[in-house]
Amino acid sequence: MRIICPFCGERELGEFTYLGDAKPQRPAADAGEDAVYDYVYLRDNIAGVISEYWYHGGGCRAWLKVTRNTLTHEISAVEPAAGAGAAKVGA
Amino acid sequence: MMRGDQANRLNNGGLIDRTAPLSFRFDGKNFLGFKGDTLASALVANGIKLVGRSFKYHRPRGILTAGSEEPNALVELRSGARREPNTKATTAELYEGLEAASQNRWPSLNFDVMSVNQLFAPIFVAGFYYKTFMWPAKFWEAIYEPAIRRAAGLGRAAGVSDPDHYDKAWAHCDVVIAGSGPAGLAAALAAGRSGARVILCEEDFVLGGRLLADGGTIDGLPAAEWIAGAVAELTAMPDVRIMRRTTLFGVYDGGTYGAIERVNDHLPVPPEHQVRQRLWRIVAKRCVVAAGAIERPIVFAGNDTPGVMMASAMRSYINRYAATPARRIALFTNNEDGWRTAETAIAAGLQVAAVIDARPDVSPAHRSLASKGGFPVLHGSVSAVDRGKAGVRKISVALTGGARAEVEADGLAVSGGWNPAVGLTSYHRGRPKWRDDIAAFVPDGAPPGMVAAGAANGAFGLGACLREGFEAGAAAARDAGRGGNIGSMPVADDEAFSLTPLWHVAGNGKAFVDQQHDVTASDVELAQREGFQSVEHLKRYTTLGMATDQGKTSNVAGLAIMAAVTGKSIPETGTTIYRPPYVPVAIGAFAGHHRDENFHATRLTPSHHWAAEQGAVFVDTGLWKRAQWYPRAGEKDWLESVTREVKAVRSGVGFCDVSTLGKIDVHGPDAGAFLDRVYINAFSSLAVGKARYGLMLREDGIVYDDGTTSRLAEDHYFLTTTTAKAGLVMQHLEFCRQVLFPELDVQLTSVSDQWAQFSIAGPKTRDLLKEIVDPAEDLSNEGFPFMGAREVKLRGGLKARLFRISFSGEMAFEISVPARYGEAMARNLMLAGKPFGVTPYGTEALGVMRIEKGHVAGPELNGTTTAGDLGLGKMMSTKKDFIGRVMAGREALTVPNRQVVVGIKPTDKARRLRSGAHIIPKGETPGPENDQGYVTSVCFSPVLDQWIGLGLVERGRERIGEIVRAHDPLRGEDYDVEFCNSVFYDPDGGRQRG
Amino acid sequence: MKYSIFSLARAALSGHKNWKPTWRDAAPKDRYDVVIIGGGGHGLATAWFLASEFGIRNVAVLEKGWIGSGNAGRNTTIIRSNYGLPGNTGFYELSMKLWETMEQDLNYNAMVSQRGVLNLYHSDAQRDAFARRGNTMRINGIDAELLDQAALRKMLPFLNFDNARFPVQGGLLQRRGGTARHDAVVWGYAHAASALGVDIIQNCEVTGFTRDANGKVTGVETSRGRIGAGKVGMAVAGSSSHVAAMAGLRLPIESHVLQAFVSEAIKPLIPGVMTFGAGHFYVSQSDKGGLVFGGDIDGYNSYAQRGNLPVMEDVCEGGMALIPMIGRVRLLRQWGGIMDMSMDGSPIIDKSPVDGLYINAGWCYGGFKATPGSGLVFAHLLARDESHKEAARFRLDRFQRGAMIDEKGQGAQPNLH
Amino acid sequence: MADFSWDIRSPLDRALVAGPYGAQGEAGVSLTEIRNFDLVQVMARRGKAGETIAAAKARLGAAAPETPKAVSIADATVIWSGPDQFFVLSKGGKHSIDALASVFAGSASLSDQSHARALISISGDKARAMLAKLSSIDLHPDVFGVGAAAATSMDHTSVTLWRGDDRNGQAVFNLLVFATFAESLWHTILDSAAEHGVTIGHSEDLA
Repeated sequence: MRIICPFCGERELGEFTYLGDAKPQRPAADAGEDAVYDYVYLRDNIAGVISEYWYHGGGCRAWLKVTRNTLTHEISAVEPAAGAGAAKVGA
Repeated sequence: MMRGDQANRLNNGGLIDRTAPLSFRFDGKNFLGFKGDTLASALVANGIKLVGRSFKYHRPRGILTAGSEEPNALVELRSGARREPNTKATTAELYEGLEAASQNRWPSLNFDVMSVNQLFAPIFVAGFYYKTFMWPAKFWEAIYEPAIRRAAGLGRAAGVSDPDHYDKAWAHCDVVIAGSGPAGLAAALAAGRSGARVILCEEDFVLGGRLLADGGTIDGLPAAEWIAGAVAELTAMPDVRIMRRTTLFGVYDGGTYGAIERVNDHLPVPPEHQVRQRLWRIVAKRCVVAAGAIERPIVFAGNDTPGVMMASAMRSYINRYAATPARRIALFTNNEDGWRTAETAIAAGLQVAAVIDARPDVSPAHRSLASKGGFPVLHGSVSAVDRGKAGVRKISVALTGGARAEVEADGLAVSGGWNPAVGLTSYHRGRPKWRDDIAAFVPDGAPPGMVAAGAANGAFGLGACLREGFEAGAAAARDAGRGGNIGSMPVADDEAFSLTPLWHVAGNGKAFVDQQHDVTASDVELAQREGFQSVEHLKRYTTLGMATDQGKTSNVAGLAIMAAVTGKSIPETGTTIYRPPYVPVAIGAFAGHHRDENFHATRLTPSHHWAAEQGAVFVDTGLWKRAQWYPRAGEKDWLESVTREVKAVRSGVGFCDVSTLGKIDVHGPDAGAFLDRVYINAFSSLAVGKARYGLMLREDGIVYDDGTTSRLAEDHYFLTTTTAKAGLVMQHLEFCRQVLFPELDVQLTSVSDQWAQFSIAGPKTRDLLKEIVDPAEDLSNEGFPFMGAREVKLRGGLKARLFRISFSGEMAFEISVPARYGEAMARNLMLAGKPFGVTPYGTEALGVMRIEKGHVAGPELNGTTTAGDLGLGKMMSTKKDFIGRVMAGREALTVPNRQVVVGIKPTDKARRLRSGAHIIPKGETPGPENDQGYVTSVCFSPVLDQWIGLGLVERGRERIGEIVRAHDPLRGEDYDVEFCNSVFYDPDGGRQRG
Repeated sequence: MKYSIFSLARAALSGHKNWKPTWRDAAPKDRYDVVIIGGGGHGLATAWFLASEFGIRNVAVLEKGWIGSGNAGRNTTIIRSNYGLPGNTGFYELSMKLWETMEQDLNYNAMVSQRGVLNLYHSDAQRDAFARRGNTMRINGIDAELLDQAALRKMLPFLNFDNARFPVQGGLLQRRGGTARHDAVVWGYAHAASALGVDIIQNCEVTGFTRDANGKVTGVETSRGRIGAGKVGMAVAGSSSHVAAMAGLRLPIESHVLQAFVSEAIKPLIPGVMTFGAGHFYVSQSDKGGLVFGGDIDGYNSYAQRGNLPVMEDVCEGGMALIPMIGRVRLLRQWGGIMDMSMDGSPIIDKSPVDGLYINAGWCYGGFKATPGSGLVFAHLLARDESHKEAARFRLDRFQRGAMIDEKGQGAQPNLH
Repeated sequence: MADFSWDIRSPLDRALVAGPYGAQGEAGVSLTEIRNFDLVQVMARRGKAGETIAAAKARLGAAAPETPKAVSIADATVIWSGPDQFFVLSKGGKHSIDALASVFAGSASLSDQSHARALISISGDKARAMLAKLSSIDLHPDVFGVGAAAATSMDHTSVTLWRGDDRNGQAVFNLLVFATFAESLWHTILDSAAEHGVTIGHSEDLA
């Protein structure tokens, strides 16, 4: 697998570390135990296109949101996590 | 007309260098061959027909093919530590001094005791083991299985460490091409001319593919001349790389291709500084598979007799190697192409005994060839082969219409048609599709970026191969964005094509489908009878196609026979899943440089070489080498050294390189707020110039890591992690920063390698430090209190960071200097500490002192413990949210009977306590219901003069003073221990604050 | 049809023309007491135990492809019961005991070979963790031995003791561990279950559940029509989330690829099963002579059933680091299976929140060794509606309660288990 | 009072043996360790990318690269190291962290990495062939030209690689590696280069 890092360009798998499904969102502090349980443990785990977190730890250290098909491994989009490249956001 | 010592070598022709004779040994006998030979061709030239024994029945076998699809001619190549079992003689390039031995026979190839197995063949049918050897149960491991194991297997591995080197490399291109036959060369020409970066991989040591054996006319030139021209043109292109002896074996995601280059396998040993083989990962925008096709056998009784050979292989030996597998050849074909072997034989001056053609008609041209050559054309099929001492002797033919005939011959060429090499195109679980017109499977799609061309795509004519290859090469280059002028396409005529499918000729005697695994046509029928009708069941039940040739010559025939007995069509029956690698690849090549001490990288601390000079014993901690202890002359064991080091620290002063701790700079206006969210305790409230112990949880509420973090400036914290988790914590913090809390203005950098950090501990620490630190710095309790942290100036002006933190429980500081001063720091600490008896100490003494102080470390932070389990529950802030807060509150993580950290010491002070011993209440019989915990960490405490430890024990903290059993059946021990406060030493902490 | 050397000899006289199918290839009936989705080892074993232990014979096993086409036919055939945490320890030992009598129970030779499973250690910390685990095993009545380097040098002189990056210091040995012929396990259970009346229905893919007004599952929709069921059990490693989703459930599971490799067949070289403690590599040698080996999962969610190159390299690096004599042995085949990785690395065997649907899932890469035990406890759950005592901790709600069974201590990060 | 000497040692001090190595004859690979440099990591703060770049330009006279590039100016090289980040590599303290602190005050966070890395310069006919064994990135001159930079990995270790100005018509690759990995990676580099013949040296001067 090769991932096109939006900062570095196309790189091989060994430079990246996988985290998992990017769909679950960390609940707010007051969301309660069920919401956090859902966030931490439950997964759609679909066979098809999912959005997921990868870390370019062997390169620029950006966290990336990768859109990938779990059946074919085809990657259709890669975008930086919200806080990667944050110096360019409006202050 | 034959050459003396190579009786079956033609005097002329072939791509061998007759000026370069090479001597070699096979089964202890000396032979001669020529440069340009394979081992197989040299054996053919020397009249050797019997080269191996089969897997199950130990039947004598010869050479069937001339390529990497060979099932039979497997040898042990080389000797000693370089012995390579199961090497295909058909691809082993001959070199001076080559040694090879036949395998799977004892005592000799001609007389093999195990061939007695053939007598039991009526019982040794497919799946026979599943039906027997069940009783008595114990006999399987003791008797049956060892016997089966000894009989199975093929060659013998060397049994000693591989002395050769391997490496791995990356290559990048627009177009990678597998195969350099007409399609591959045409593809390379088109792509290369267009300006593309091209890699052309050829598994053979000569370019040309089938052209080398079958010739032809291309652009009006003889094939050899055309190849030479094409290769010259390609070689002149700077961005075209031709890789001979290189097999493209697999396709992986993202256009990455695996290839194995046999860099020096054609030499007796690799030259100095060179590798034997190199693994290539080729990253290509496009791939053209021009890997050709494999001629397939026809299954008939006796088809495994030495002397039966694929028709195309026979042409290869005669034309390419000028070696004659037989003198009087019969040909059994069901297609037009097979006839080329008759033409070749006649041209080489050999006799053709007969052509047995399964088709109803034979072309007039071939009829006239037969009458000119004076041999009969028999319409029918081979039904049996009569074997003499030297292999094929007489062939029985069942003629169309029912009559029988016999043909005397010493070689039988067989052609059942061709199967495109669909491996590479199918490795992403693609299934090839059936084409009735050629009665073969062809690729049906391919992994992204890949296309098959030529014979690999079912285009068997020479003209079609060139056309498909050229067009595929041009299209691949275009897709890769290259638009140069591709010039004119090479042109040749297409041969006539005519084939009548024939897979299996019914007859008496064993008819082999998978020759290497001894799977017969009746085994396939038996599998069907027993319900193993799916092709995958067939494969697994009979082992069809699972041998070292990966079924290249057997799979399609096997499923065709299955289709026939189930009454289904071949496409309905389907194929098994194709799996890489395309050819077997040495495990050493996949490992490359990463073996022995280079298995993983090594990290060295800044004072490593100094410690080595001191005679330190090093321990592997992750990738680090750390000084474990510093033995002194006369010390009898590690314990004596470690005890001395601990005593020296506790009574005087010692130092230890702790640079392996992860060190992270946390910068930015929101650094404090950020740390509040990742630690369970607060850091925004930490004053500048202060350090604090922090604990972080995973989101599931379990403890992740701990360490001290210091605030060096309003917007700058210096965070430390454990050695083990340094990289993971950095990744976790970056996740928090970039994904979870992007609104915070925080910057993170690892400074682990920037700082050499030393712990200096013991009551005389301050005395020592005063020698090192600039006298203007106030190190008094008031000027630098416990948990203080700030930059200081050293004598001579160097700036350092000083932290008053203690892992040992003694008065202690940690001092950091830029890493290139690390070695000087160690020397200077020795120098400055000399008056105080300074003692360097290693990780063992560090560990002893942390256990004496009851500090938790790796064995307690084991990924299942909570802050409460570690006795740190009170640190959890209730005023803020932090990672892991909610899940940490779950029922089972907060119940009172959890296993928690407690101190443990044997009641017998002379007893050694061991980690991993379990805790059982007194008077109970050990069992799962009363297994209450275990000992996590132990040490010999010089202070207490006994072994002590920490444990995770049910309700441990409530049970101080209770005596229980430490149960250690693994080591045959069981003794009484007492629970005690986990802080064994200076529980009030007066020493570290003093 | 009783299998033995005598039946073989008799059959040989008639040219093996009289063998009957190993199992009946059944067509679906309208209704069964129990329908099991998944014709792998676990599903077939469950059916056999339902029929043989619990007297429930009106059972169908539905398989979307051919039986054994999932992970039962794609694993490295290791059996062992060397687990360290309550829940796992007792269950895997139950399974191990069933392995020990399987062939006689089923009248089918699955080549269960107790050649030993050895986990190597390379540091004091690893030794201590193994001591903890080994003692747990012993306390549970399971065999375990802690060996030091000297013992290993005698037993396995070919390991890289002297030139290694992470020298082998010792190992934890379970002599009763070993291997079994994976396909034969499937065929053996099919053979025996079929003989007791279980319908084994191949090429029958479940496409949905039928539910009554109360939401109770009453059967399944399949590619071969609707099939009614008193209860439905799913044992569909690699498709657990997919099948559960048909009933509206989300599971604490991610699917990942685990690769395995086999070398060319060679004469006996490696005696038992061993795992490298300083890298991702484990190996055994099959009766046919191939080295069967593997390592870590590829590390990202996948249903692609094929492996990547970096992990293949990583595994071979581990192999060469541990056993440098295998350098010239050739890797013959590489394949990938889909592992349903649970959030704590341990399985789930429980009633689902949907009435009538029972779950057997989340085996990570440890499902093969569990086959007989899983069959027995799942049959128990289906037959009695309560957990078998050795499966009492494999509850689905354990994640909500915080009662994880996390042998590796990696938390809710499936690719690290 | 003890007489201290604060002598500096490069992390390759022991491992590097100047002279020829590997195959005999014309060396295909030249390896030079560059010692004693200042290396400052500049990380722009949230929303301050523009200010940071402007500050760098004002100080160094060159815009800091926002894509994987290395920019050489008279007395320093500015090397992209990640989103919103770059290194300033220099000699002699002129652009040390103390010197740069005020330049980026308020716009960027600085981290001193001078001692955290070793710097190796690689050139020679076979430099690319050797690097192909270590680096997974494409170093073809059309792809990785003069001034190209990459934050990447070699031997599973993070490195910063950039192509400096050609020397004697040959490409020069500069490699920053973590100090504690340096000796290990050095041996791997030597193993990779040995077949081509190597000439080894060290220098105090930035290339």
